[in-house]
Amino acid sequence: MSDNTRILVKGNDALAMGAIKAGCKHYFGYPITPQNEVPEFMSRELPKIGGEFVQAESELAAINMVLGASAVGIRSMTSSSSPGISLMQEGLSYMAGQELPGVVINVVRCGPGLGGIAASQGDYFQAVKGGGHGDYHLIVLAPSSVQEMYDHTMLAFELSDKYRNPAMVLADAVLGQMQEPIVEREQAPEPPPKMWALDGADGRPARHLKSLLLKEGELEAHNMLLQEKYREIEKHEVRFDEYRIEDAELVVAAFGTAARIAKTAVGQARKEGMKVGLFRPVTVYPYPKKRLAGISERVKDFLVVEMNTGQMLEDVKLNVAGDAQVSFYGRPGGGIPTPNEVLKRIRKYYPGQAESNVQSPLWQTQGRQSPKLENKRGT
Amino acid sequence: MSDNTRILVKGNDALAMGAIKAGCKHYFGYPITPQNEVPEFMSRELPKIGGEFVQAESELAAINMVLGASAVGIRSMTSSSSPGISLMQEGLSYMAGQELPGVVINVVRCGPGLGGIAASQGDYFQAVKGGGHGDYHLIVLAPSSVQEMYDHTMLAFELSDKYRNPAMVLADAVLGQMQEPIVEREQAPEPPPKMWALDGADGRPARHLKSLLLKEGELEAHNMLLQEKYREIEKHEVRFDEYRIEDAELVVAAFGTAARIAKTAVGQARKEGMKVGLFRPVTVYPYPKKRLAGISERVKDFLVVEMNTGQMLEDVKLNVAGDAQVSFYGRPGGGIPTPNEVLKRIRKYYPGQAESNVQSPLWQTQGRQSPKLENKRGT
Amino acid sequence: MVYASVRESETMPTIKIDIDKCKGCVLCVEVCPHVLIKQSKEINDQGYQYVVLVDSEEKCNGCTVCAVMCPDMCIEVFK
Amino acid sequence: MVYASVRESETMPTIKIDIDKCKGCVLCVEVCPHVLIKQSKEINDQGYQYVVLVDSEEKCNGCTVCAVMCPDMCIEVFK
Amino acid sequence: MKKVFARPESINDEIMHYCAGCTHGIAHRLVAEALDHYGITGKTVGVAPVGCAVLMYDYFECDILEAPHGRPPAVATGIKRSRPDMIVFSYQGDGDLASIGLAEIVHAANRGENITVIFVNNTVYGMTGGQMAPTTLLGQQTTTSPYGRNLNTDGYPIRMAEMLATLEGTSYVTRVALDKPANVLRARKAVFKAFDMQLKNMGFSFVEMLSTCPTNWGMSPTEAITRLQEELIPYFPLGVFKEKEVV
Amino acid sequence: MKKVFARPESINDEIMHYCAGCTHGIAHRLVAEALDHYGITGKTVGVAPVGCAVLMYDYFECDILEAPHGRPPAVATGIKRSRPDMIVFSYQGDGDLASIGLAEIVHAANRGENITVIFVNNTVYGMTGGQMAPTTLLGQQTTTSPYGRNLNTDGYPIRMAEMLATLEGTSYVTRVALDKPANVLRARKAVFKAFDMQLKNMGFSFVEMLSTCPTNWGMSPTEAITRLQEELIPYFPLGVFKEKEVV
Amino acid sequence: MYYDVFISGFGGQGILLAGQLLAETAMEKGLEVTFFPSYGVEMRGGTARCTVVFSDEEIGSPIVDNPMCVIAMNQPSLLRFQESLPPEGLLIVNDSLAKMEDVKRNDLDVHGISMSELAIELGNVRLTNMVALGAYAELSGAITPGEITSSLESVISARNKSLIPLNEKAIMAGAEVARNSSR
Amino acid sequence: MYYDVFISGFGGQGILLAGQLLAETAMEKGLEVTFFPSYGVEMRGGTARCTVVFSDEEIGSPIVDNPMCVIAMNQPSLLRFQESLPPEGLLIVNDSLAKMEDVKRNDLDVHGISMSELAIELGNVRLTNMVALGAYAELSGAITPGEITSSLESVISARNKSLIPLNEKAIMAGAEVARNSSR
Ligand SMILES: Cc1ncc(C[n+]2csc(CCOP(=O)(O)OP(=O)(O)O)c2C)c(N)n1
Ligand SMILES: Cc1ncc(C[n+]2csc(CCOP(=O)(O)OP(=O)(O)O)c2C)c(N)n1
Ligand code: SF4
Ligand code: SF4
Ligand code: SF4
Ligand code: SF4
Ligand code: SF4
Ligand code: SF4
Ligand SMILES: [Mg+2]
Ligand SMILES: [Mg+2]
Repeated sequence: MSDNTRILVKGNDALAMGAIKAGCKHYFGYPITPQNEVPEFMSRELPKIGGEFVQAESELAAINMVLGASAVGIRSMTSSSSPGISLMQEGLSYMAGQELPGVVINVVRCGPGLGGIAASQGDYFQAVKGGGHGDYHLIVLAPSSVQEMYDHTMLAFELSDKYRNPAMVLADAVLGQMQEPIVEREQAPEPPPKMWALDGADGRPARHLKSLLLKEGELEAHNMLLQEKYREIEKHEVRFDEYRIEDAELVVAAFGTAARIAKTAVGQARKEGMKVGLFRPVTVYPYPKKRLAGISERVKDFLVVEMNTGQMLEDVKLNVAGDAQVSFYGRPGGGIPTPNEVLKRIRKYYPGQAESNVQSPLWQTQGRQSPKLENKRGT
Repeated sequence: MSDNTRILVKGNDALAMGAIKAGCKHYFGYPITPQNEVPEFMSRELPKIGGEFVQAESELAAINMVLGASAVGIRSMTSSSSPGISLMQEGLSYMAGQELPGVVINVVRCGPGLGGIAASQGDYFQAVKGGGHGDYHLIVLAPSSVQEMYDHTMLAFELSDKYRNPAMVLADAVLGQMQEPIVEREQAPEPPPKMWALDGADGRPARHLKSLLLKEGELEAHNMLLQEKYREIEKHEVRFDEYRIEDAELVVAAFGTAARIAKTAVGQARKEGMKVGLFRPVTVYPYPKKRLAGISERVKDFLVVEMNTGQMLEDVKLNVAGDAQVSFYGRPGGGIPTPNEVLKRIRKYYPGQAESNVQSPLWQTQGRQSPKLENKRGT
Repeated sequence: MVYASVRESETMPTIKIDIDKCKGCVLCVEVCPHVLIKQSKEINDQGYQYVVLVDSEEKCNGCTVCAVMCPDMCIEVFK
Repeated sequence: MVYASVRESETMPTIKIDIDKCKGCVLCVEVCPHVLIKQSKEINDQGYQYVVLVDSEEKCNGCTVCAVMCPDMCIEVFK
Repeated sequence: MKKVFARPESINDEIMHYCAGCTHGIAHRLVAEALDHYGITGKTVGVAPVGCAVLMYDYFECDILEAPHGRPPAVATGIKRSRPDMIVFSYQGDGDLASIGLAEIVHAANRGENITVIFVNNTVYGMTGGQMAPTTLLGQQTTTSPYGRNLNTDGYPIRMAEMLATLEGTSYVTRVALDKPANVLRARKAVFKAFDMQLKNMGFSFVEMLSTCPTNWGMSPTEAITRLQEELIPYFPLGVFKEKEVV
Repeated sequence: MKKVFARPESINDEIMHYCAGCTHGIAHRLVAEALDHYGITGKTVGVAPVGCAVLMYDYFECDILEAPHGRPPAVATGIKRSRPDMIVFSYQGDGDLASIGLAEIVHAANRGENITVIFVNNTVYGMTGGQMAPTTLLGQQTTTSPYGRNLNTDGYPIRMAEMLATLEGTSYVTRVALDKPANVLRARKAVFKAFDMQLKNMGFSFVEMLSTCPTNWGMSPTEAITRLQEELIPYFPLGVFKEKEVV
Repeated sequence: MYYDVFISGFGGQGILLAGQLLAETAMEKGLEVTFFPSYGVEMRGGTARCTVVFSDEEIGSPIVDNPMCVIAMNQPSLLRFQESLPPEGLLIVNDSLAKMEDVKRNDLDVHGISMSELAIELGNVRLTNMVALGAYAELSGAITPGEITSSLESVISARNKSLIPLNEKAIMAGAEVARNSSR
Repeated sequence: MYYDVFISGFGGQGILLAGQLLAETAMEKGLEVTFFPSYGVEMRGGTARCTVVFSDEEIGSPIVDNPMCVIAMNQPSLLRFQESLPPEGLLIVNDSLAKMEDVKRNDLDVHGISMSELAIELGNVRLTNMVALGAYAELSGAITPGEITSSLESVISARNKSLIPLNEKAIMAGAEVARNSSR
């Protein structure tokens, strides 16, 4: 198979294929829609390559199995969707505290609660601000194509090992269920030996991996080290994507599926002569703070588009210049903004432009208020 | 007992006393330090007043017992500390989605992971940005005295019922373990009948309480209604506290225990002639956005003090005017900033002032970098 | 509700089948001691080939076992 | 390590008690068939009244039951 | 001529979303018949699982509460402890009860909570599309045991009724099957008994129902019934495993 | 003269943090003796619970991993599945294993994971200061059962060994006591056997150890031993509940 | 070039397979393509829908609010989605199951094709989806029927390989009928 | 007025009870007060410490980095906490258990009192904490020994009520000895 052979793959399958290409032979997970293809793929494929698929009794068990495998130096992963990810928060905090790598995939569905199985970006805060307790960060990648579902999973393993920190791929039900052509990658090289792993104390002093630090000042010092690590990650691992931003007067900021939708809208706006660009964070932790700040020195108008009620919005506001104006368009609970809806918001910046004849978003047709468009920052 | 009789009470006991005064007769919880006094108190006292104490098998079970009790219209609560609260995230998201009241107390300890049992404010993000999945909010109160541990617990029940939303008291190990004189309150009035409660379908159509909404657009509409409710809460329930802010040139912003520590520092600074004030959010959700924005129209320097690596910091930055400068002093992992440490940071704004002879904070004596003082916003 | 195969007889045991609710699973068909229930060729609004009682000889004894097995509670029995 | 009550004898069974580690729980005292272990009046650095072997008659038979019961692994047995 | 069999009053007139021939419908009816029989519909709260039965609130005439996946026993505990005058039942699938919710069911049972648990064991995760359950039989192919359940990697099908019967806290533990009229009638009796125990404050009652999932078993409803009889019953024997005497 | 009894090599020379007379120390020693005996210290990973034994990594000469409260069996599963050549044991208290971690222990047992579980049952939450455990005896006063454990509100003390023995997946299940030399020696044998089973790939082995918590029982160490004998053993009978034949 | 199409019908009509085949064809032609399935509320049976977008440029949104073409395979789909088409949009209706009199818009390019009947004539009602694809190829000009048939191998599972000729026939038949169809 | 004091020793010396009694006394005097216990790393035994702050104004921090007074009930406490005192700070040392020659600072107001011995003389070593409190009252002037004794009832549990006179005696004895003490 040449590298150029494109194959049509479902996002969830791409995740699993990417994991295997990253050298992951151990998967622990519990079924939940809309990501069941991942455990199903793994249960089919891992036995063929001498790996192990364990259907855990719960997501709680699954994340702890990953914790165990990781501690003995083995690349492993779990995947789930929103409610299941909520159940992993304690485990994720432990892994971060113990500095254990491991990959967790969240194919986000709509909430809160049981909610529904449609796509959403409602778990952004949970992923990037820490849904678990204590001061820690996951490395969080936000794919926006099936190819990225594959690539980001590989990258997640790499970064996770590099920084000894759990990494999350923050996808959504659209990305999980859609199919696109992808190109398969080369098998990832074996990670360098893990000098911290609990691989048996033969010929060396016993090791332990723990997050409990009781001596006075010890835990504070450990936290400081973690923070230093996060600063390193912020320095080296920021990734983002831009589209027609050079001369833009208005920048749309969006991640994942919302970014793709926004891209179509931006393309259309350009055709109509509006100078609009798209800024897409690829890593949502580390967040592309500097680049956003840089853009905002020139561009003063931002429109954040999300499949939620405004979560990444806060990171945009936090990082643009004080005089930039940030507005928001989002649909929560499984509503997916359409390109036309986004275009309509873009047009607001160009009062000369005619209103399009697009359908109103749901909350308007239902006579509800939109989530109030946030006023410009600081006023 | 007259209302003026002060009694010396431990913070955790005050929580429990406040709960009972709020009419809570049903407690479900699982032991964890540093809040064990709460279940211990409840196991002793509830049987005396015809209530029920159930030691749940886990925090997961505990929050779901609260969910059940709440659904049938009964005021109930649970309490825990950081790792245990992480385990409740799924349940909290369900309760928010189902619009169920219920009170959860987090006597925060230091993390991440097992961490330690000393005080911390490392769970701020989890509490206010939503540690669970989906777009929702808890009402979050941040007491800073034993009296407030008592009062806020009562208030949490009131607000929780009023808005049909789970409410959290975000305390910490210092507040839980310290003793102060408090004044007991009158027994809270019975809450008005809950017309939504599952109290038996006798003589009315069957009711159900759920968060699963599968019809097209239904979940989005429900989310919009939730957001409207949150706007209501933000309009009516913001609470904050101020100290010598009238003519301040520098405002220290802090909540909970950190606010008390900062208050001593501010008092001292005033004695030394520095015009410093203290802004203390009492509700951290809803956050006192407007007031902070208002202050920042005049005051351009803010110092945020937290027992973490900078969490409420983001809410301060998000809400002050674009030209305000926000810096940060915090200690994570159980480190507690001392008044002198805070004073030292205050003095930085007054280059004329002599350095104090206070001990350095831990991360300096250990030769580590401080969490970098955040630059002024937007530059 | 549209019931199929309601017999005129008022004295002999019989059953009524709610053909709108029927999903054509034929669990009832299998258990009727007299094999009186048959799947029709027609489909209902749900898209299922519902079942009907074919009991011209009035063999139904109202034993209820068809109703006992019906997961969709489509069958009423009269006796 | 400071051991108490190490007997000179090299031929008779005996025990060594690590009095630094001893917590004075007296579980060993209770089980010695010859009641040879006694709690001392002294306390060690941990603050515990440690135990010592009092076996002037060389009754210790090296049966090890004291060591088997010691939660803190303070006792070595020689035989 | 009298109506001798009709839709129970405790179930409304909605068309249920279950697949054709799925015995969840029978289980629903039996519960509803018990509510009718004891006249307790108006003071009952049912706790719905996450699983195919998640939508049961669309059908029952009693109040119904949705619980997070696996947590119905904890939710039911919260209800019963705060409203002991109400009748509380949970209705759970094998993924819900025997996998993710294992701790909750065992502890509710062990505490002897005065609730009734209806456990629908169809040896598969119905709602999520046919993954392996803790009760999946050895050799059974599912979407996550594509080569058949393997005891070395997946362990053994778990027998919940037997396990719960060993706990002191349980009062009534039985396993029934929804495969043929006689067994359905036995199941009906078991469900009645289970509610009766609760009404008499006898404590925890548990009815495991062997059930079918034609869709995810890849079978017609009648083939599924045959599988239930030929494969499930031999591994999951029917019977009463525990019954405390009413005092 | 030979040293016939000494500190095992698999334990270092630290003073342990356990209270005076706490039998956790004996349990530690027995595990260490097994590691010594089979010469497996260098390829063993122990999984520490949250409980008084959380600090066990300070003492053992083998690698030790801290698990979240109750999750050691899941963590151990993750380890053993990815490194089947290593020896894996978990060491858990009764709060950890029988309360919050119940689902994890039952499922690891049911899957027949090839691991060894040491279960230290002291009928109380030691580390957090003496709250009620699932194994607390009826009538026993703890800080959260101040009027004594009441079967109506708190349920029954749970017998883990008996429950796990009913699962097909378990290979060796036994209960021992750390109350007197003879029983400690039996316990030692049980621990050896449990590791031996793992070495022979026989699957899940489980040793429940009745243990004391003088501090939270409010007793002297010797009084605690007496309580163990007079109150615990009658309710938690000693013995082997399951032992698969080595094939 | 840029094309998008929305295919809608009920479960069992092979909607998703049709979409996937179209996507595969586009990919093999060297185009960019996205295929997005969406399910109705019902867990089983019920509605089945998908969106296929293909283009010689990178594709933004896989979700389209105003598709260039709607293939309505049954009556509910017709009722629900004709509104989403832009003026001049292409509406292909399976008039075996949908009523042409319910086409309410008159600014569209509408084609009624008796897909189910044709499929039954060809020997199997399950060929309806192939008939639809053939018609789409013919009417949209986005792709040729021959390009579709040559991608069949990649989509049809091994054990059904023998059915390929029949599927080819159905595609060609759909194209044929479409050529002569109009409102 | 504002006073704060840091009491430190090992578990079993009644440190927390002493702090609580002081807090209770201050409260009964109508003052604002905070009492904050802190434990060492050890779960059992080990160190015991607490901070009591009382004032006629609202109290900010319950935690104090440079307390006005340190009561060092044992040697480790002396070594560890003398540094935290500000110049002129009051250091009260239980010289039964701590060595006065280890007092390294000479800018403090230091008082060595043989608290444990005195307690044993009074009949029970567990009275050490009361002796310490008496000394503190006398030396700090923050509160009178009599005020402390009158709060004993609120702190001593019912079944120990009979011990109140003895405790009173110890407080008074501590005050008495302190009156005549100095470095
Ligand atoms: C926390 C969480 N994990 C997983 C899921 C996904 N999920 C929904 S139902 C189900 C299992 C259903 O199987 P079962 O309980 O046997 O019920 P059945 O559908 O077979 O009746 C799962 C895993 C979920 N909703 N929440
Ligand atoms: C999620 C979580 N919940 C609760 C705790 C608090 N906790 C620590 S140890 C423990 C129980 C200890 O009891 P046990 O397992 O019996 O061990 P022992 O100390 O008696 O040996 C508890 C509840 C925790 N650390 N994490
Ligand atoms: S009632 Fe009996 S005899 Fe009549 S149709 Fe039903 S099964 Fe047949
Ligand atoms: S059992 Fe019920 S649903 Fe099934 S075919 Fe008979 S009547 Fe129809
Ligand atoms: S070895 Fe036996 S005889 Fe010797 S001291 Fe120990 S218990 Fe006593
Ligand atoms: S058993 Fe061990 S710790 Fe206890 S008294 Fe004897 S030697 Fe000391
Ligand atoms: S999927 Fe299975 S369990 Fe669910 S409704 Fe269909 S047949 Fe029943
Ligand atoms: S608290 Fe109990 S279990 Fe813990 S070390 Fe002390 S005696 Fe042992
Ligand atoms: Mg099932
Ligand atoms: Mg215990």
